[in-house]
Amino acid sequence: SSGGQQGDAKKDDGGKPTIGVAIYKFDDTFMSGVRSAISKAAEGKAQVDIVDSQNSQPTQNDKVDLFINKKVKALAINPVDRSAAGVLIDKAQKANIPIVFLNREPLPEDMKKWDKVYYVGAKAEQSGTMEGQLLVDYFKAHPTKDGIIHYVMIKGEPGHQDAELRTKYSIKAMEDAGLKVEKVAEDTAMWDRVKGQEKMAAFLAAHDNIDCVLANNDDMALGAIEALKAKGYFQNGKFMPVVGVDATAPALKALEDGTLYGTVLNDAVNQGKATTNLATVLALGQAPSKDNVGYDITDGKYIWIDYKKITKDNINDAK
Amino acid sequence: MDAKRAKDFLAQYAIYFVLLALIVAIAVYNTNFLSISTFRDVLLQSATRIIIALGMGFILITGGVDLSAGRVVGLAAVLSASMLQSPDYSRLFFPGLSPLPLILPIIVAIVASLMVGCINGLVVSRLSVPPFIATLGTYVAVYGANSLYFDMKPNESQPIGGLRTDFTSLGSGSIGTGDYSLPYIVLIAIVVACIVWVIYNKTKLGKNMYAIGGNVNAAIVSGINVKWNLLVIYAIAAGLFGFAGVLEAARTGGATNNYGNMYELDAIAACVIGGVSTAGGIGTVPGILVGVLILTVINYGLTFVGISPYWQLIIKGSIIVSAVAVDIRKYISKR
Amino acid sequence: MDAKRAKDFLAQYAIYFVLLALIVAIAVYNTNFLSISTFRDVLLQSATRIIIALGMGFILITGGVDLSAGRVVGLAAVLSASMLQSPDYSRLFFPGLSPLPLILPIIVAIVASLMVGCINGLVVSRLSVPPFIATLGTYVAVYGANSLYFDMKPNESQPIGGLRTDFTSLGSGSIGTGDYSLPYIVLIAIVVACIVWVIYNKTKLGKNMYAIGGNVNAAIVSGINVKWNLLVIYAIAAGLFGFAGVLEAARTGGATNNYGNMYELDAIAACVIGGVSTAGGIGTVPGILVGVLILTVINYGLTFVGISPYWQLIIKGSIIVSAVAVDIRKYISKR
Amino acid sequence: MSEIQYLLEMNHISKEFPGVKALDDVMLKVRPGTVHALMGENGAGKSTLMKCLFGIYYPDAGEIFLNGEKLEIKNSKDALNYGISMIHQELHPVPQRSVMENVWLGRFPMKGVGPFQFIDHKKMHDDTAQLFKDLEIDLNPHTLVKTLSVSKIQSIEIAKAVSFHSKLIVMDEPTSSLTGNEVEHLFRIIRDLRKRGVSIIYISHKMEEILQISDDVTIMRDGKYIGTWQAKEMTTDMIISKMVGRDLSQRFPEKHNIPGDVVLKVENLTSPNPRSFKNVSFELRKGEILGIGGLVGAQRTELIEAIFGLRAVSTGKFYIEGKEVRIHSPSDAKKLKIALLTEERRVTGIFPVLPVTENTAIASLDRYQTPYLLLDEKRMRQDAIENIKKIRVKTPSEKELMKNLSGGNQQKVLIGRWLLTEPEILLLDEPTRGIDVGAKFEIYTIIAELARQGKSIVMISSEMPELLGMSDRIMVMCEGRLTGIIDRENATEEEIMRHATLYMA
Ligand SMILES: Nc1ncnc2c1ncn2[C@@H]1O[C@H](COP(=O)(O)OP(=O)(O)OP(=O)(O)O)[C@@H](O)[C@H]1O
Ligand SMILES: Nc1ncnc2c1ncn2[C@@H]1O[C@H](COP(=O)(O)OP(=O)(O)OP(=O)(O)O)[C@@H](O)[C@H]1O
Ligand SMILES: OC[C@H]1O[C@@H](O)[C@H](O)[C@@H](O)[C@H]1O
Ligand SMILES: [Mg+2]
Ligand SMILES: [Mg+2]
Repeated sequence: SSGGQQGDAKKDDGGKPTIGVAIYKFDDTFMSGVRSAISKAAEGKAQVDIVDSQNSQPTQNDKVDLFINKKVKALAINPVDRSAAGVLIDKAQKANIPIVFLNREPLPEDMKKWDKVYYVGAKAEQSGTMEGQLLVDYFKAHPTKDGIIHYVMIKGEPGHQDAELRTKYSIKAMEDAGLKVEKVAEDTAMWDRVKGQEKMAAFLAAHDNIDCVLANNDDMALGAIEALKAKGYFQNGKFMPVVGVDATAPALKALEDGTLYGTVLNDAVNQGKATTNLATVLALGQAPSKDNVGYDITDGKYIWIDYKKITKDNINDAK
Repeated sequence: MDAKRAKDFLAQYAIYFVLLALIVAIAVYNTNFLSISTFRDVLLQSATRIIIALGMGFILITGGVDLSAGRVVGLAAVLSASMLQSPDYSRLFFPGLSPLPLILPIIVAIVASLMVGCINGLVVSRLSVPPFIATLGTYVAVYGANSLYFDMKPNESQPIGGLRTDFTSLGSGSIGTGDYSLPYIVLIAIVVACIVWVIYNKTKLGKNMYAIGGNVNAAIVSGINVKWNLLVIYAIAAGLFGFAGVLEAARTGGATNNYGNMYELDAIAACVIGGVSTAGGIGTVPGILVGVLILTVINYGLTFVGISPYWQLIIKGSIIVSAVAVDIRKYISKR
Repeated sequence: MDAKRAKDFLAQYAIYFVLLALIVAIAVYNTNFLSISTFRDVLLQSATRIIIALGMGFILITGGVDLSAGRVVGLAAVLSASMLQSPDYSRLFFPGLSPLPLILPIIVAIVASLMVGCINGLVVSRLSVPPFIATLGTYVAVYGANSLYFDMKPNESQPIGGLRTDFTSLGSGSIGTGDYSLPYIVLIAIVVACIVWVIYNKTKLGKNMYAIGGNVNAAIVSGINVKWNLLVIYAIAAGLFGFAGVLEAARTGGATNNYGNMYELDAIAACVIGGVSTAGGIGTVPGILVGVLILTVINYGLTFVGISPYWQLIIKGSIIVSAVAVDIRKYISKR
Repeated sequence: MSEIQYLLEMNHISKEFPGVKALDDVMLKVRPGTVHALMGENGAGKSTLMKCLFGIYYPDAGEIFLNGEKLEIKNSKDALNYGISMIHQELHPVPQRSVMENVWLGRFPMKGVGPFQFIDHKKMHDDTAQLFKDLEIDLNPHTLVKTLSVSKIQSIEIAKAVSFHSKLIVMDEPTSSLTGNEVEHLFRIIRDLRKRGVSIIYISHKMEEILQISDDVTIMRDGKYIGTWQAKEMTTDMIISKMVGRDLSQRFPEKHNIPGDVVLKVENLTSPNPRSFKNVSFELRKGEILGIGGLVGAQRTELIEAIFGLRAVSTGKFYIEGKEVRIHSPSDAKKLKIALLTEERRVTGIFPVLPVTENTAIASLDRYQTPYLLLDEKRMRQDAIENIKKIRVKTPSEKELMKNLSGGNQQKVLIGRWLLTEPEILLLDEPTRGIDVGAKFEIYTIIAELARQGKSIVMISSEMPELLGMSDRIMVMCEGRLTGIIDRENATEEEIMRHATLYMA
């Protein structure tokens, strides 16, 4: 299992520093990838204690209190809400434990609160932008009859920062590229494949002018594809571009099958590895640099791991 | 007098009129709604929910509740999907596993579900733990166990995909073609509903279930083996949840440990909307079916007319409450 | 005879022994557990839950249930946070709003919660809708309304942060310093528990609450205004949920529409573990407190000893069930 | 009687509950083909003994023999299999289900082949119809039980118990909700069963019934066995003195009340339900005891529940001391100093999971309000304790949960509850149902004393002696209509019955 190491936490396992890692939600597909990368990267270097914040910021605060009580040497936090970083930083500062945020970027003013605060991750906006660009490529090659692109948007959990930013920036990217877009329908499918399928079925029944589908993640995109298949798409030359984010295994399969048009790789392996490297260095009381961490550090605080557009053509980049 | 009879009739079948009213309201908004394909979609989206709600019905009628329902759905979905991937898929749960006969993984999934149901039943009947807590325990623990399985190497919590087409066609295939086709899973749901109707109404188990929920002391002093009946009922219910989980995997062509999350809430809601009493002793199969359909029509219809998600929630909440408020009139004793 | 008395005593206070046993078990595993700071953490993490569970207790004792609890927590958290940001924060919910007196937004949040409670109470008591459905309706609708608010321009569903320090210190400040300090919110929870204890035991409302849950028909005949009492009880409970929501925002220094999600489940579980009967009429404040503490100790302890999250779930599920199975012995009527 | 072969022998049975020794070395020997009365005050342990026999409780000590064979009774099913059936004191129907399902619960007739066994509804219906015909019960097997009156439910329980074709039938207060005719009917059934060699254990607080129907009498007191006698050797007074442990020379107290001015006037009261009461008008005087007689279904309960604001009325007026008043809810009624002791204590009376104190005080909480809105619990407890003493409630303490009290003692607590509200008008619906003779006398004394103090009492009763012994006037109803008000001087059983059946075919 890639969960926390079992056994007695008070021992420092041959001098290896303990890092307290709080993931925002354990069963998130993408973060599962990150946490296995964290565990893998920690082997022989550090002892990571990975806990689940159950998608609840208060719970995460509780877990951080617990880590501080257990006197871990560094914290790696994947915040549930990025706005809550401020309070977490205060806690860490009070206990003088360096803190690395990952995957969800705190606001700049919070990052500036203390010098032992770092961030590893991608810009959520970027995933949206790339998703939009995938469709730009498609519609540049296959313009619609009236020149307007009628899209449906399948959103993740409302209020979720990835959901909101992907929704906003994917459309922005299309508009920025000079495409004329028009929303036919938008609804939430809660990141969920089953709901993605059901919402798409209703969209298809209500509207007959849909040109493309944007889903905030791959699971929902795959659900939408199932609904499209039921309406005869992806057979006999009937096609509809569907794009998602995450580049999960089933999504890559769908790319190969030619049902999913494109997705955006969220690089779990490098996010995990960079987090572990950085947190370990901090836990040992060293100053982080490209040499001891292995990644470029921007502004002395940020390690950026880029998203990547994935289509059938560069599928191997995601495997 | 005839006006009174008409009123009684209306009260008695209020919930059916609610369903009708909903459909009419949506159709007024968008006439496209009244089409064969909408009808088909609604049935399709109700199919697995019907199976789950019928299972929940068993338990509610005994006066209990099963919070673990959704987690059992997830367990069965993951178990069956993990063993039914096509061998050429790139990320196999069991690399090197040679293809199994379709039925085997399904049986494994359902047996695992039955076992969870037996645990629920034993804890409730033998240890006298209130059903809420007993099934909250399995809710938590089954999810944990399923996640451990799902997190095993080499899968490591990645969605299970690439399911075999013989399996997925169970979920997406249909008899006949085009709009006039009947999806297999709708057919399955109908068959399950018929069987459950027979159990509720024509078998000893069914009558005992009503008696236990209606007055458990009456059941005991009439010589009914309440413990045994509860065990069987919790097991059957969990079996239905498991079966629905298998169908969910087949229908969506994938599974994660999060499948089925919160389905119990929907199932309980459907039952109560359909006239099942959470106090036990009352409930019918047609009622449960209507309850599920009302929820599906609300969900589908609100998306169909394109109401924004947050407004959907507000409207959905109000409709559910009003539906029950209207329906409950028939029980309010005339004083 | 003395052995029998000892046994009765053990049975009567079983749940306290369960708590003790849990603490001992964890401490044996890791002696560091027994420290002032652990004790403080456990209290701190129980504080808001206690307030919510006590609110839920009101409703469970009347024989009802409130599924909307967690959503009310979220509503109050968002409302209060949105009006209590420091003006220099970069993403203000109300740009240009001049700082309000601390108490005002808190009052707004609690009044909004009370209103939700009144709706629940009215729907349950006047429309005779079963509490499960009535509060499922508000569960869904309140979340929708809260999300609409949260989604307003310019916030557009971004987490609300940058809360004023006079507000956050309410959540993170304490009396005294270092390990021997008492956090404000623990103090607040203790005060709330005392007040609620008085209401349960020393007021007419409290006695009526037990009577309504114990036998609603008898309560009516006894001249209790059941409708009014239910209304007040649902309102008070929601007020407590709202107050807890304000504290959650203060404690975490932020809020989103997802705050409080599923808290109702924890609250009901804590109550039932603490001996509250979901059938109504039975429950005590000390019981509820122990119920909350048991859940917190399980959560905290399992993470503390470093068990992996999924195993934690399996163990947690088993402990909850066992705790209640042990405790319930005292109610099982002797045969 | 030692050479007689007994059908049932219960030897040295003991049973203890926390704080109560419910049974202490009790004996019960029942001869075949006899009716064996089991007598004792409320809380003497009669029901507990029977529950031990029926597998609901396990005795702590003692042995049970049936036909000389030692029985191992683990649950009710075992008891039924041994040929023992029981009519329970606290009725046990499944309200939401039909009459026939209730009768055949646990042993439904089945049809089908192999593993495919289904309920045979037709047979169930026909068997029920036949059973009802044999027992002359007029009920549709398909009716839902929740729509039936207590007395109808009682007849279903009787029919059910009989239908097991048991060797031994326990009847725990089967007549507590039956009126004269139905009791006669039950006695016919019992005699018939006895003729067929069935033994009956018969528990009742209605003294008239005991010597009429029983062959043997076993008496218990405070959980102890007092003795067994042949009924023909006994008189009612002997039984009473053995039960109560002292002599009880009279059954009704002296009355010293003098009815005064009209307190309550009910005018033309009609229910919206066409089958319920119509056009009822009457007056109640200060210090008067007004009995209401009638057969079951006469709508007496509906009538007084309407007066208490529990039921809607379509027309009608209430006047208290000449002033018209509105009564729309029990709290309206309470404000007018009216109290109502309801008929079905389990449904509308007791709070089973609450202590005796709360059960006593619940209708008078305002009495205990202190400044600061808190309740004076000490006084509340004192009142509860005083009440326990005053009407001799048998309970380990005022903290005991109501559900652990014997049926009769629950009834006493409820009477205490309403006395505590210090009402001017008391509406009592079958106030002595399930109450032992000793306690009845005490309750009658209380009623008489209240009347003497100028309180007014309306008392529904299906026990003729009680009506005749206590009332100043007796109002008789039949099918929702008032058929006459008879003065004490002219009141006879025949006269009451004549009015009670006035509109019947
Ligand atoms: N489950 C129980 N728990 C505690 N005490 C009980 C329980 N059941 C009965 N008792 C007590 O045992 C005693 C005998 O009760 P029981 O019901 O047998 O009396 P009874 O003779 O049937 O009286 P009644 O004529 O009022 O029905 C009473 O004091 C009662 O309070
Ligand atoms: N038409 C009816 N439909 C349904 N239930 C009825 C009807 N009439 C009477 N009942 C039920 O039967 C019960 C007994 O009837 P009612 O109260 O009129 O008789 P009663 O004269 O009070 O007799 P008792 O003194 O035995 O209670 C009532 O509680 C009522 O619920
Ligand atoms: O919060 C859950 C979501 O998180 C996103 O980052 C991810 O892209 C989604 O697939 C979904 O898992
Ligand atoms: Mg008794
Ligand atoms: Mg009556």
